[in-house]
Amino acid sequence: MISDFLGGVLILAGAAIIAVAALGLLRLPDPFTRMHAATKAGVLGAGLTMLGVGIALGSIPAVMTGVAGMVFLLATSPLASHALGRAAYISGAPLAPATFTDALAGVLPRN
Amino acid sequence: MNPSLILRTSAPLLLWMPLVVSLYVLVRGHNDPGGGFIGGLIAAGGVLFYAIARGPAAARAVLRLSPVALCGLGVLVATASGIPALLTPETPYLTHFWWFPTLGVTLPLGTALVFDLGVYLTVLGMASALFCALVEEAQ
Amino acid sequence: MSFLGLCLTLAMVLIAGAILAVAWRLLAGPSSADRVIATDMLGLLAIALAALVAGLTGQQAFLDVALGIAVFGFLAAIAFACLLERTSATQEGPR
Amino acid sequence: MLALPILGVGIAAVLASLARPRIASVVGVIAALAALTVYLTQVSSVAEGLIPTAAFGAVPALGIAGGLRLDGLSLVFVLLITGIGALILLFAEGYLADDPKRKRLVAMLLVFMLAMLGAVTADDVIVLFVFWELTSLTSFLLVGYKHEREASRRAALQALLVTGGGGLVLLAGLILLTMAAGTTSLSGIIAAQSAVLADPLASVAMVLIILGCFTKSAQVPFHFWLPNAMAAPTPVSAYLHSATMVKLGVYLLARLNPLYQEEALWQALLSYGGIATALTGVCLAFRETDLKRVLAYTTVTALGTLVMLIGIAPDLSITAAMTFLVVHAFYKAALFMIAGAIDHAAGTRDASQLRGLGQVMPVTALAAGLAAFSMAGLPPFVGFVAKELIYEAKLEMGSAATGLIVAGFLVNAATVAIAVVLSWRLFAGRQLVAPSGAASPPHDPPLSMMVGPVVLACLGLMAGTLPTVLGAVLIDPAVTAVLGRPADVTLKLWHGFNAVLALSAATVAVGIVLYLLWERLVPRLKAVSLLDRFGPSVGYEHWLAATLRLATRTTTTIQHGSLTGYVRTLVLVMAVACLGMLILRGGVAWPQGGASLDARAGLGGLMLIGLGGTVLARTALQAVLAMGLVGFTTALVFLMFGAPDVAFTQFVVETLLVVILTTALMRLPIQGRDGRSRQQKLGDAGVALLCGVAVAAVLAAVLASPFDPRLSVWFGAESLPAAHGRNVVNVILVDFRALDTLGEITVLAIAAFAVVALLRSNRPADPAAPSPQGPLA
Repeated sequence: MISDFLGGVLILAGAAIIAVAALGLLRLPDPFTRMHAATKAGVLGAGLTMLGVGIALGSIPAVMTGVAGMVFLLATSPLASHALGRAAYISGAPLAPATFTDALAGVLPRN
Repeated sequence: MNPSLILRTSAPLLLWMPLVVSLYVLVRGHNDPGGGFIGGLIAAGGVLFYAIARGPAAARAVLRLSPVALCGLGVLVATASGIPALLTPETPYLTHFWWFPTLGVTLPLGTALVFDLGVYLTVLGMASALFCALVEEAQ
Repeated sequence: MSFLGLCLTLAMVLIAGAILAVAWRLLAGPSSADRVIATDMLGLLAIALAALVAGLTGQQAFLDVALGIAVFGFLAAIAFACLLERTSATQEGPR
Repeated sequence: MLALPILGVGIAAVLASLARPRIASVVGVIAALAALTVYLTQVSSVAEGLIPTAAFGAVPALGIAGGLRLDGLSLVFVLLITGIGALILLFAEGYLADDPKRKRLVAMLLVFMLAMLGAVTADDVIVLFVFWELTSLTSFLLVGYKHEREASRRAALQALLVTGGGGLVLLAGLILLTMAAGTTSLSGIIAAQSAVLADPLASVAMVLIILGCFTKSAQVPFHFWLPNAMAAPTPVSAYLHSATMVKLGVYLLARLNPLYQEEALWQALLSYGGIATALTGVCLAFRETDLKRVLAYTTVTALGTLVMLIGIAPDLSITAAMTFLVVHAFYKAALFMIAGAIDHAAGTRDASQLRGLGQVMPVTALAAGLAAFSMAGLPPFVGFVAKELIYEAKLEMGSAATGLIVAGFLVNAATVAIAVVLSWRLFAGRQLVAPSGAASPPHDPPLSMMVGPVVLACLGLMAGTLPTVLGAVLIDPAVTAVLGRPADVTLKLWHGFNAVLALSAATVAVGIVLYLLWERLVPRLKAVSLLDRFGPSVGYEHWLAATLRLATRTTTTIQHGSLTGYVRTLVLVMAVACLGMLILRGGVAWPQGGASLDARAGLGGLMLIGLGGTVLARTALQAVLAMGLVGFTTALVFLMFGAPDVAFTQFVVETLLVVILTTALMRLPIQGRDGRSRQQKLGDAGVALLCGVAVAAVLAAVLASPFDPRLSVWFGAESLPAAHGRNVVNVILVDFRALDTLGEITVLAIAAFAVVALLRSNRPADPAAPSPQGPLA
């Protein structure tokens, strides 16, 4: 019973975080901030959902898969977001007017 | 295509991890979702990542064999898995045989797995050949 | 309805909303970068959905699918990133 | 036993092609003589009516009975083929003495002899057809022997196309015949006469076979290839286009005569076709001065007469046909060789420029005289016997054949005239008239070239003086074979004074008159250009040119080179095929009992959004990514409907597709804007819509038809016990249908080779790039 309750809570949390990430993707002004929302929150949401379902299912392999999924997502998401951010900058995505200074001005070519 | 330092350094870790997953998917394919095709694709994904991070030449080095030769090997292995059926009289080609060695836990080993390995290698070879060629193309 | 069932259906509704939002961003996204990010987010949504379906149906197979998508989604993100560098977002097309 | 000579000649052909020229000819002659002797041993047994047979070329799998059979008719042909073949090979040795490549001709002649022997002794329709086509093929090679000359190449092609086309028509007829008779063996078909005639398509089969024989034996509409085939070297013309190949059609008509002889259509077609050919042959012969072309046209006439004789049914005309067949072979082959000798010695074949050769070429003159008299049908020669029989057969038919008699009279008279031209005009006379261009003054050709004509001329004389021997030994069994029932044949030189003798005397007289007019007739007839503009050969040229034009037009329309065009055609054909089949087979159905609409239907909506995004996308990259959304939704559908394996594959494939497409787009010079005109866009939209509707209709039809669960039930039950696997999808892929998967991965491997080759081919070979390790890198 306890695993159902815990699983349910985790699933709800995960789904909520994903919903917020989607909202962020809609409302945020420029690609870079959207990228943060998508990768950071998205990954956490998906990870929590997997973990929750793993626990809810209860069997050892299920939990193992859930944990493995969570670990893998957390391990690789920084890489993905780094690559995406860099690519977005190089590909010349528009910076929101509110940005004060463009730290990467001289560092990376920008077409 | 000069991928960033982070990608280059993380390349080996993120090559072996998909390969391990793909082998896991391949081996249990007979009972749970998975199998030769999916395993091959995941492994090829890893190779793709390595080709992007370290360049196609490095990816080929990792594969030891050239991707196209891998295809040939795969088809060979798949065909070879039918040989035992050929040897035993009047069993049609490619019927699979099973042994159940018990090393602690009974491990179902069969020529079907060999056939699946053949499929795995072919798909891996085909996809990585495609990717290496494409990445070279993109440079 | 068991508590777990309730959570799952509620999560499903939330994820459906998220899919619509991401789809809109994918289609309308002013620059290519937005579209690539939306595609990456789709991957993540797929993982969540696969996990939810695993929960609903109780089959552990779908959880493995979720793991597989995670691996492959990440690889796709990297591939898209390197492709994105080649395009220039402003001219809306490859250089 | 019967297969022995055929194989022997085949081996000789191989040896001849390897040995030195002189030895090749010797080998050829020996092989021909050996085959002749083998067949001669059979003469006595065939005469008593016991017909040797042998197994040959039976293919039980295809239901081909195979087998060889030597009855009277085949015996006559076989003796002619090998006998004249030996003389021709001997003649060729002398005639082409200075040609280093003549061993190729000898080898081809031997292959031709093999084909002829096979055709005339075949007792199976398919074996007969194979050898029939082999003769056409070898005649193409032989006529085109001097391939450096454009004229001989064109003549060879014309001969091949006409006889080859006829061969196809013949095959159709033969197959109809086999279907009606139920067996492919010729004797079997003839035995099953009632079944064959009862068959509704009997007359169609008969007409097809007659057409096939007409093209082979150069009958009227198809006669034009024979005179053009004179571009071949003389030995070839002497052998193929006088004695053997062109007679194959006559042979088949004679062979099938017992089957069709009572058919009115058969008699009409053959007799009128034959007489028409005879007349045209004679008229055209009077327009020529070139020796070989004159002889070619007289051969056409002779073939016409033969076909006519087979057409009119009574026993006597068949006897006349068989005798005339032998007679014609003798004198025509001899005359052709003589023409070759004259050409060899005097350097020209134009009859008008040659007079009084007798003084310098006495032996040739003698042989020519004898052969010509036999051609003219004068008493001591067997030609006379044949002509008498022809007149007797026609008279016997009484009033019905008055037209035939008159036409026959004219034909014979003209033949007499030409015979006199070929002998008297060329050789008689005091002063020698010959073109001065010849290196040395004309003289008798070497011995090897003289043996042929002399032997054949003497045979004509001998057979004439003692016809009873010829009759009993050769003609009688042949006639029984053709009539299908025993017939008594009495050939005698002297029939006493009666109408027939008067008729032949009149023919000779008119012939002499025609000879005297020959000098003036030829130029006037040649001036009549009507024939040149509307003859069948003109039709042939037009038909050939039209086919070539059609071919180029279809190729350019289909291979237009635009990729979008190819894709459009592919998609359109698929859509039309699907819709067409559904509509025709009335399969269009909408699944009853609407599917329960729950949340999962929302996926359809998402797909439509993706579709909208793809269609409205401004750049190719946008379109690809929007399509990615559609793919993603498909994967979700699989996920929601409980198919983990397929869902995962769809996700992976979807992502790969988008990655690969985007990379490809990087390479393609696609500008942002879509370059198509508005009208093109509408066209493409139409094609796309049609394809969508077609696929939707197919899917609806599938859903509407009741789902047959037996297969999935069986796989579900069997997968664990038989294949030790719970994942049914994978078990099917790897175990139950492993062979299909093996095929699929082979296709994958081939695709990989292709992609690597393509991508590497258009990449500039920059030396800097490390050369790939080994070929398959």
